[in-house]
Amino acid sequence: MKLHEYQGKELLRQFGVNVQDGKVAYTPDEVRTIAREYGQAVVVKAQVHVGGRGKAGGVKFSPTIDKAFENAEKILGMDIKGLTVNKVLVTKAVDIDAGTEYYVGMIVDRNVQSFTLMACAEGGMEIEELAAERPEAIIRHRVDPITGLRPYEAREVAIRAGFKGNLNKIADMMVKMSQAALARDAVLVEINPLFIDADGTPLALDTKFEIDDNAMYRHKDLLDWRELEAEHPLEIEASKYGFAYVKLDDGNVGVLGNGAGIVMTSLDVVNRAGAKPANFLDIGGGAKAEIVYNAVKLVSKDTDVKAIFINIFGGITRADEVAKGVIQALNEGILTKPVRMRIAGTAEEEAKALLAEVNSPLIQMYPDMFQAAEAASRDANSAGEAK
Amino acid sequence: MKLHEYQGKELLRQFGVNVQDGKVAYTPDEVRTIAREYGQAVVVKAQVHVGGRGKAGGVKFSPTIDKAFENAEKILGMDIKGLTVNKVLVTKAVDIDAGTEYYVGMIVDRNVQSFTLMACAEGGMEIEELAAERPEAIIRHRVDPITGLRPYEAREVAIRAGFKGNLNKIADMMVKMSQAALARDAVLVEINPLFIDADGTPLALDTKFEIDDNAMYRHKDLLDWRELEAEHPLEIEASKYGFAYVKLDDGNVGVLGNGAGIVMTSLDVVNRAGAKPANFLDIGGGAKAEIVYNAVKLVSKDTDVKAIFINIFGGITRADEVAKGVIQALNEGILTKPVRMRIAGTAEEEAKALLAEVNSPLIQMYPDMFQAAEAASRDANSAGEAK
Amino acid sequence: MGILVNKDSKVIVQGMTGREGASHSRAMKEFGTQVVAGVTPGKGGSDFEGWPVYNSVAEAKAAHGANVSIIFVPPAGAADAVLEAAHAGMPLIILITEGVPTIDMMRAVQEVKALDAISRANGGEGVRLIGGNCPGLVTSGECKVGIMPNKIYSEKGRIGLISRSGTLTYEAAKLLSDAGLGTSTTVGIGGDPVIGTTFADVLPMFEADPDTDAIVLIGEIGGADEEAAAEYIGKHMKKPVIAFISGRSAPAGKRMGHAGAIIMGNVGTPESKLAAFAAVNVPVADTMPQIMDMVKKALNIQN
Amino acid sequence: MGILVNKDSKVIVQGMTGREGASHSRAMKEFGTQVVAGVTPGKGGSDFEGWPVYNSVAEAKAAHGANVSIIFVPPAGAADAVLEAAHAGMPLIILITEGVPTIDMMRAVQEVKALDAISRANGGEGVRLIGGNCPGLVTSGECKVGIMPNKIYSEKGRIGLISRSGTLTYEAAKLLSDAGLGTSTTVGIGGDPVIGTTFADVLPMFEADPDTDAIVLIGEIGGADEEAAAEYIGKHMKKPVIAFISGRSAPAGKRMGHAGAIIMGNVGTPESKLAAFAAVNVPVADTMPQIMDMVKKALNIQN
Repeated sequence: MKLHEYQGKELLRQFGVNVQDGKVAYTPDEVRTIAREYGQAVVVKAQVHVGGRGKAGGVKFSPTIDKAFENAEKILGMDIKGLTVNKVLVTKAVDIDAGTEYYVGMIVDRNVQSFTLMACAEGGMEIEELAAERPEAIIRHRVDPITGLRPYEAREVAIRAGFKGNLNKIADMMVKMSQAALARDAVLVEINPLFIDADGTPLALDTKFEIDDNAMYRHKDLLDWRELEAEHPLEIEASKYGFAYVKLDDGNVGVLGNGAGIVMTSLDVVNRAGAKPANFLDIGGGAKAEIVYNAVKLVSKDTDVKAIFINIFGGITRADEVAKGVIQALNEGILTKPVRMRIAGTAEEEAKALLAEVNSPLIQMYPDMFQAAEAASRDANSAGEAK
Repeated sequence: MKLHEYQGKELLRQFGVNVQDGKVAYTPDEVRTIAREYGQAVVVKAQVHVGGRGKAGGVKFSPTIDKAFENAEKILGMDIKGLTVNKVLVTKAVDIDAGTEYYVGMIVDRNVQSFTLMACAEGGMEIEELAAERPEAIIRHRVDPITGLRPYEAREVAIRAGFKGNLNKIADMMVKMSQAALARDAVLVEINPLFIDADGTPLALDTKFEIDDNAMYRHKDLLDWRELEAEHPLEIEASKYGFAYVKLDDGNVGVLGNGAGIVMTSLDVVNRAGAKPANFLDIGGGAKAEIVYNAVKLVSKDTDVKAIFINIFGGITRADEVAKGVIQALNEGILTKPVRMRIAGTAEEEAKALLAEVNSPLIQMYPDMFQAAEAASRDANSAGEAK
Repeated sequence: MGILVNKDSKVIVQGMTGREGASHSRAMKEFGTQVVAGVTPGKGGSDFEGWPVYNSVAEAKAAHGANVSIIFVPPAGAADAVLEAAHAGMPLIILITEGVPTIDMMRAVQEVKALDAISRANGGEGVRLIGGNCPGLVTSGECKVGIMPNKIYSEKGRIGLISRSGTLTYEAAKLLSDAGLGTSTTVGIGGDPVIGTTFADVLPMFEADPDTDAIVLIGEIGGADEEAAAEYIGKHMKKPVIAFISGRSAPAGKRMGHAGAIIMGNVGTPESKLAAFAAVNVPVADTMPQIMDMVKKALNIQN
Repeated sequence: MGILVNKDSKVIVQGMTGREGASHSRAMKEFGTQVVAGVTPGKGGSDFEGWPVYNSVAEAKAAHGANVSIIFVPPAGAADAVLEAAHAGMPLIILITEGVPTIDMMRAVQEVKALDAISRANGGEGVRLIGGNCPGLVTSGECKVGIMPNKIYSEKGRIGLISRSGTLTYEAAKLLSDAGLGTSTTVGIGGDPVIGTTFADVLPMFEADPDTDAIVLIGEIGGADEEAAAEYIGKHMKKPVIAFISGRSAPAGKRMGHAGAIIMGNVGTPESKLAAFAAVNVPVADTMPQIMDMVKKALNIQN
């Protein structure tokens, strides 16, 4: 679960990290009130779950109260990468020239089977860009997942990264960030920029914070922060069914299968057949007819989808249950797009018999995944041309 | 820092331990209100920092509201081992026959250099008694101080101890108790009795909770719970000076020295000389005249003290500073009891010269600790006889 | 023989009395696996379909001399179940559970590795965790400790199979079987970012196994386990290895079902994995059927 | 030679620039100890009375080949300072600080012991922590890494001294010196309940030291370290050991200055300690001067 900047800051503040003052506002009037209260220059920052807000004009320095109001009017309601801005964070502006900007972050790193702490003297840049351009500028340190980051380690990292300022305060902040990350099951925490003022005191100006979805059961107090409207509507619906579903851009073939690996490979096969997958949908192992029915219903709702490719390798999953689910969707009039299926394994013959009974051109079985994918791709592409 | 039952229960509750409902009251009227609110039999329990409240009549089952009021009148104001009861905990009474009482606790155990979890199927008894009488009934398990107690360990301990009930719930409770202990720097946590009802659900009926004084700096939120009036007045005063001071019963010789070991040995030497030490007072290393002055002032206030034995082995501590402090006390009229000193080491000659100048029979230096202790003991014992 | 498990393996099931644990205990028994007991805290002393159930792994292990444990415990208790088995001295632990919090896995994996090192330093057989979020492992025709379909593993073959994906493993095993090659041992290492055993851990076992002639490695996008495997192969492997990478058309930044299947920045891309295998002359199949051709070619088997 | 430290020991001081650190750095230098550098995070690169100051132990160790670190860091950072030194591979770490939270010490001691085991398993020299809340250690006439008065340790002798108490150690050392016996090495193990090194850890070093003829052990009430020492002596020691126990008249349940000096229930009583020493024929002195007589008797030295 991705958190907004203001939410991430709140969590860090709870663990004692020195975070820049700020308040959330939903209207330009509220922004004006906050700016007046602060009585100094502020920054108005769009709170949306996408990167690159700044470049898109979603972050604006506001030297006066009127300017803050004006900027809030521009930013609120703005569309950034398909998401509408409906709230902003108003923070006290900091005189960047009176200090230095750095980067610190902690991510789940499968290569070390733990967290990696990253620190870089070049703050403000996206870490991915930096990693691509000047990887040697980023100091990396494995954090022990049992003990967490210790002060002496934080000091060593700060020294190696070339941070200037009060070494103990900086290390203390990194330790507190690590404590927040471990206690809140973060998969990613970034403080970027980390501002260190002329006195050497660190201050978190912006943050990213993402929590492990598998661990949300122990962070029930944060469930209110989940914003379903920020996700694709079909992803929200899929999560209700418990499907692993990802909407993919520019696709025309709906893809579903049983198991992440087989679905990933199904995407590849559709690509190879000249069409584009419109989604990833794993119905899981041992799915019954109703689950298949729900999956077909979900994929059918996607207007990008012109044909559906179902790829099942039956072990626990029975082919006849898959067939039943698809037939139910057909009977209920939900299924209006061609379904091209490959269902190998258990109860394959029963499935064939059921489909033969229905005998609809919309549902067709193929002996292997390539033929099924090719048929679905052909159907999808010709439906596109027909438009 | 020792916590009251209700405070310990509050901490355990914060970590999710199922704790018996209860409220604190300072007057019999408040007790009546709580009993009425609960609308059932209650137990009125004295909240004082001593063991054996029950035997002393400080814990009373109260089947009716009137009985609760009556018991509160008896208990509030009661003296238990020298401490006045000024508050009680009123808890919902539990039908003990409808379940079983057990013991669980966690203590700092130097022999395993960590915490030891203790569990025993015989609840309600003092663990010290049990440890003396039937040590084999207590199951002991070292808790890793880094990871804390894990559920599987808690289950193993519960099984070995012969706990009957819902194994997972019992283990979960033990894990939560361990989390509270580690997070709150406990040196001792006990849940005794731990009541397990007919459904197998555990409930903490009584608790002991003691926090490491060295770690209080990270539990500032609990400082309000420190009750100075519950300690000996001289111990409170000593803590202001930063002295390690312990008031001892039935003593007549005030003892002070530099270092815990030398003071402990000084107590032994006084004992051997036929008197009784009235206190333990460590002035620490490198003490200046003012510290010695404060120490002498403190010990002089103790009416039990008839003579003072000062035992200094000077390394960092200068003998002349010790002499100066004692002389200051004499000059200010604070010192009215004989001081018998042994000050070996640095600046011994200067100290002798200072004392020769003062030439008071109240202050005498001796070449070794035995002679000084014997003189102090003789003075103290004869002062007692003279009375 | 194969690797890790064989007909002599004695298996306990942690979470046997749950829905998944029960059905797979039956399926393993049908396969021929020696399932000796179950563990369900609170149900110790009871009988489950003829199996004795214990409150703890230690009790079950002591009573039956078990040397493998398979875990079907729900996510919140899964890492604890792993630690219980590891501290009880179980040499091989298979964690099937999907959805375990990543930090729990980090801690469990680190602790299991520390216990493994201590055990080996003291001359013990070590402790190995496979998974989580994995289908388990099977030595064809001998012993299945996992959730894969029995049918495709009934006959012994001579190809070792390692995979991050469950269903693709079955697919590959079926194709190998249909092609007359068959599998020696199949190890599903799991789709999570933090797992107990990686490709590079399993490869040396296959290299040393006299019943394995070649290895099929089924990787996917995300992480750098394939790159680490390629490096190991280049340095240490004499037996042929054939690779397959799924998710080659997945976009960056999107998690493809498996928690670990995500391209983050320039880490985990198919390009990197293909390049790593190319550098050590490991052929990478574009489609699964191609795998069979490549295996046959590597082993000089005529079609 | 003595044990643990000698004239070749190179010592760094963690917390050199603080009040205590500074004064004891000077005193150690006066004693003749090779104090090579200081460590104070944030003051790296500066000079303190001629000593170079570093931000980290790793830097100081690398620059000077230091093999001992003494810590004067305040309680809240003391355990972290221990871990820093231990992870930097410092073989001997002396923690002087009093008042460190017990849980911090539990964690640090456990981790140091794990690092020690790993180091030794890999052929390294291990990692040893002495203290906290201890006066340090000194090999008479050679090297002091502690806070004891210099004067009483200027001349070499042949009696090893181990103690839980600071001042009693000085007292004993003075008496040994005055009696013409003198000390080889003196080790103050500290008065806290959780410490890095116990009596039983030090005894075998003295047993192996050719410059030590007998050992004086100064215990006190609380815990069971004296009992453990007695057991070790009974099983393994050939050299005579003379014991002394302070706090014999202290009441139960009261903490006598040292965090560890407390009789809890039936644990830590003087009776138990006296009985343990009696069982292995270790004489226990009633007063400190008696110690000298007992040592002389054990070594057949005429008064």
